[in-house]
Amino acid sequence: MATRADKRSSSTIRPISITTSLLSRDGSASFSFGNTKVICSVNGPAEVKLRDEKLDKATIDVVVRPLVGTPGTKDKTHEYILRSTFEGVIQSGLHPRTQIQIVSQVMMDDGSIIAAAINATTMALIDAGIPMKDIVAAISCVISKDDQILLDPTLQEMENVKSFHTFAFNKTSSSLLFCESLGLFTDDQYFNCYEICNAAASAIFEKMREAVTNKLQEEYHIES
Amino acid sequence: MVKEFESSINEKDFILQGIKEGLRLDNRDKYDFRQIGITFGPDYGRSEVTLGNTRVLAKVSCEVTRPYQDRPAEGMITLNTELSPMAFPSVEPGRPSEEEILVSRILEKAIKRSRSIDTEGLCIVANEKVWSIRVDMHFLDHDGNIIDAACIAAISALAHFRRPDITVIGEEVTIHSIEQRNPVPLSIHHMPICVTFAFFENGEYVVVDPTLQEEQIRQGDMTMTLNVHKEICALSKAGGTPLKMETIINCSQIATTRAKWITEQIQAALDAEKSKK
Amino acid sequence: MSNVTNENNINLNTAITFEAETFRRIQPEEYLRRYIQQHVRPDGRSFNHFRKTTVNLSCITTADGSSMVRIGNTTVICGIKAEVSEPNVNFPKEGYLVPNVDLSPICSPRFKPGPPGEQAQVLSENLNKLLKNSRVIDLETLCIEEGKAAWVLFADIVCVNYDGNVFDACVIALMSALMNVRLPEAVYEDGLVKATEEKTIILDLIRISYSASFAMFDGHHLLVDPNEMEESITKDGITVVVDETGQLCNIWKTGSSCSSEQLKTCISKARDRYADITSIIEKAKQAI
Amino acid sequence: MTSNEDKMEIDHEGTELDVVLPGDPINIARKDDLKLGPGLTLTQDSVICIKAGLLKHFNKKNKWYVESNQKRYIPAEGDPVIGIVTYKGGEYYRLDIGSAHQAILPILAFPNVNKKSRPILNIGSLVYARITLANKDMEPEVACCNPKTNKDEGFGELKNGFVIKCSLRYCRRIISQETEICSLLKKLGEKHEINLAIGMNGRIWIRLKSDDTRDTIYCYDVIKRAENLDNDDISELINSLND
Repeated sequence: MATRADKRSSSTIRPISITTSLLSRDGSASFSFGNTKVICSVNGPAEVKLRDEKLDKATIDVVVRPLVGTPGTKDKTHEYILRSTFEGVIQSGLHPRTQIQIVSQVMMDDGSIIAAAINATTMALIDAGIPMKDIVAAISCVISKDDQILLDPTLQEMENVKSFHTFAFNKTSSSLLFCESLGLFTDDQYFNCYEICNAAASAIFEKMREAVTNKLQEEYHIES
Repeated sequence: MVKEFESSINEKDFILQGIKEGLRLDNRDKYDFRQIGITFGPDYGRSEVTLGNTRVLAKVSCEVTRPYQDRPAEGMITLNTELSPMAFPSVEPGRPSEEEILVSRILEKAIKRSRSIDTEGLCIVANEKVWSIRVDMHFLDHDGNIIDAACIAAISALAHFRRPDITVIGEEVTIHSIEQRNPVPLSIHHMPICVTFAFFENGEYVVVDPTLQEEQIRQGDMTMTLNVHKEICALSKAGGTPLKMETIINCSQIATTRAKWITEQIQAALDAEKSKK
Repeated sequence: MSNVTNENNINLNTAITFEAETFRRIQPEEYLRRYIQQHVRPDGRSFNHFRKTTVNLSCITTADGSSMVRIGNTTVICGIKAEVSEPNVNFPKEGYLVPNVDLSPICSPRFKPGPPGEQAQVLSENLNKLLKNSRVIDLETLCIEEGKAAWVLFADIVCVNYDGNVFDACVIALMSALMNVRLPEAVYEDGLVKATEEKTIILDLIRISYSASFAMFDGHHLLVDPNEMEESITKDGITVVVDETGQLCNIWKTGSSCSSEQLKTCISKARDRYADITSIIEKAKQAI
Repeated sequence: MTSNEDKMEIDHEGTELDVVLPGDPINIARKDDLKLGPGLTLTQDSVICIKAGLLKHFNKKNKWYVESNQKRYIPAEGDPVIGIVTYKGGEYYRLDIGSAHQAILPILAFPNVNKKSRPILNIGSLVYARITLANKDMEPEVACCNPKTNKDEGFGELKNGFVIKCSLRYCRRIISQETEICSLLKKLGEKHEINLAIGMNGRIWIRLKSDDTRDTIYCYDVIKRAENLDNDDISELINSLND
């Protein structure tokens, strides 16, 4: 098992750190895989612009800001990914004619940005108390030149690889919500990555549960 | 488009009364700054500054480009200060608001026009290749005085930034990666620091580093940009109540002491970072 | 099929009965569900039936390579224009291939004039990533003189009529236009690029990949090649891109959840679709 | 502390933490006369949780709910709220109560008012009112008098003083008179005479009889700090008040 530059085995995730309620918005959270960090803030259900107003549900507005440079088509695609992934999960029918604004800001970029953004959005929505019928965790992996599946790649590990995959699963039925696979790969490789990332996603859900539990213990001052 | 949170008349009157009696909600003296927190990122040129609850991130990056025709031997510094809906909920992405124009103009004068960074040193091959330094400012949370926090973030990020080392043989330019040669810092002439004042009751009462609630009821504001050698780089007083000369001179005294204190804070954070490396 | 009178075959458990068109407008999802229950789609197609796809090549004389693709009513025109420019300082031996999708108000009232909207930007980004990651063309073959001059292929794709599944149409249009490109001989002499008059050089494409898109309805019905009405109800879906060897180049899935079996069926259907498209393109090639 | 139905009583069901995340299925033994409180919802046959927080239930009444905390207020009928007047119309005022839609305060919703003697409120003034109508499809409505007794019961305009912004849970804790916070407020009351108006929308209005700015800031600071302290810290805070 060729170990990687930072001595990780091929299927270990970089250390995850989650902090919530760090901004003055309704809900905010930061999620990081090692040196990749994304901060996400949620404001809502709040007043909506007349032209975006929907009569039966809340309008979900997503803004993604890159770390360097002005937002381009790459960030517009990330906005589309976040909105389509979370539109199915947020119970927007409970707050018609309102807007739920999600703003995601890249703080440190060391690979797997969209996966970190999806996890940060989940934690920010939980922090804001937005009603959801499920929560979403995402993880990326690459298939390196020598056909090895490396989980949670860093920026360096994403250069000249055979293919790059990002999966997002929901918690209850751990079925696939979002998937983006690029490069050249066979069916078996794809479904291998699917299984590995599915297992990794449940590990991330445990980390999320831990973060919520710690916060509640702090709030209710009960030592576990 | 979420309306900016408006406070009630009761709150406004109370804060104004407090300022008249020299009292502030967070028990600060009228000339005191809030707690400043500066953390540097794992990568070079990344600085996150918290000024009370106001939080700004500055990221510096560089690339090789062709110089402008009229300045063939000078590098370039570009500043991106787009207000993010994270800190300003009522901002429409795309259309810069009036506040954004004011903030970016003051920061432009403070960092670019004040010649704080030596642009001649950024030249690689005259009118062929020069370094273009880019500072991206991200406003994460706004509890008043976004300008001072942004200026501290930009200056500390520029001081913390290292660009790759290069060797030039005639036309040939080789850029060494960080592993090969340790990277080179930017040459910083001086550190311009912004100090913002808010004025109430036609300039009779002055407050330094106003919070968001104080900003909502101020009648005038002034931002002085100066460095530790007591030299004023820029002074922006955009409208608001007319001020007597004595007030401005009095403010400049306060500004110099505050600027010195802030520069010390930045220097301390930089030294702490260096010792950690 | 679409103006079926609702008296006879829609069971009358709902007390009020509507004219079909009003029912579609008020309850689009229910309208579609009624059809799906009968294993048919509102436009008469079965679940696995792609709309009639036609391609004709070099339909724009001023472009270096062009193609027009129609999938049912969705019509997309791709024109490739070659220009010369200086290669990127970090990749001196490589030219550029810049795809850009334009969803102008001509193709559907939902698009406003002005800068490209979110959908157009997402299409351009996904096309760009497809070309870059699955290496359709070796950019070094576009180099004229290392570090000095290289070909830039601007691939502008304009949607003329929007009726759903624009991504498939764009991919077919782009691939067929790339096959249709003819470049002049170009040589670099002290600062100047001389190009011969006649254009004969064909791009050697490493890989030709085509896509197939599916819409997921109520979690378990897979509708192939959704039209605009189906797309607006099911919102998102699955897109699978395969190349001539059957290898996967791209899988893109957004929106509601789906299982891995459904993904497997999509992949196999995408491979069948690949064969149909290549035969259509062959026919188009003889036609010029 | 057994809870009875009518008083809004937080049931201290032991200290074992039952943390739930959105999407967690809740297995409920007795299905008859099940009452689901905030944070839970019924899907086809099972009950799932839609908010993160602590799962609480009263087994006598088979009432389940999730206790969670947030900053954004969702109007609920009967809640006392503090609003800021943002629009003055002929028939009604419009109040910003921190929720998605602004609340409507009809002119007639004041005690013993008639067409002629109108209440005078201007833009930006603070109003303490009770929510009379709250529903997701309509703008919330508030009133400043109890229709049955036609008395203002403390509702109406709040003159000067200051507003503390805090989380919804803190307001619930204060209104439900949890012992520690009660004793803190009583202690504070001995030093300065304060009157408070607690809004369930995360706003607390505070005004000292002496109207002294320094003391008001002092009380503001004590109440704000008590939000994140636990019970024994609060008692420490109380002793520190004496000096």
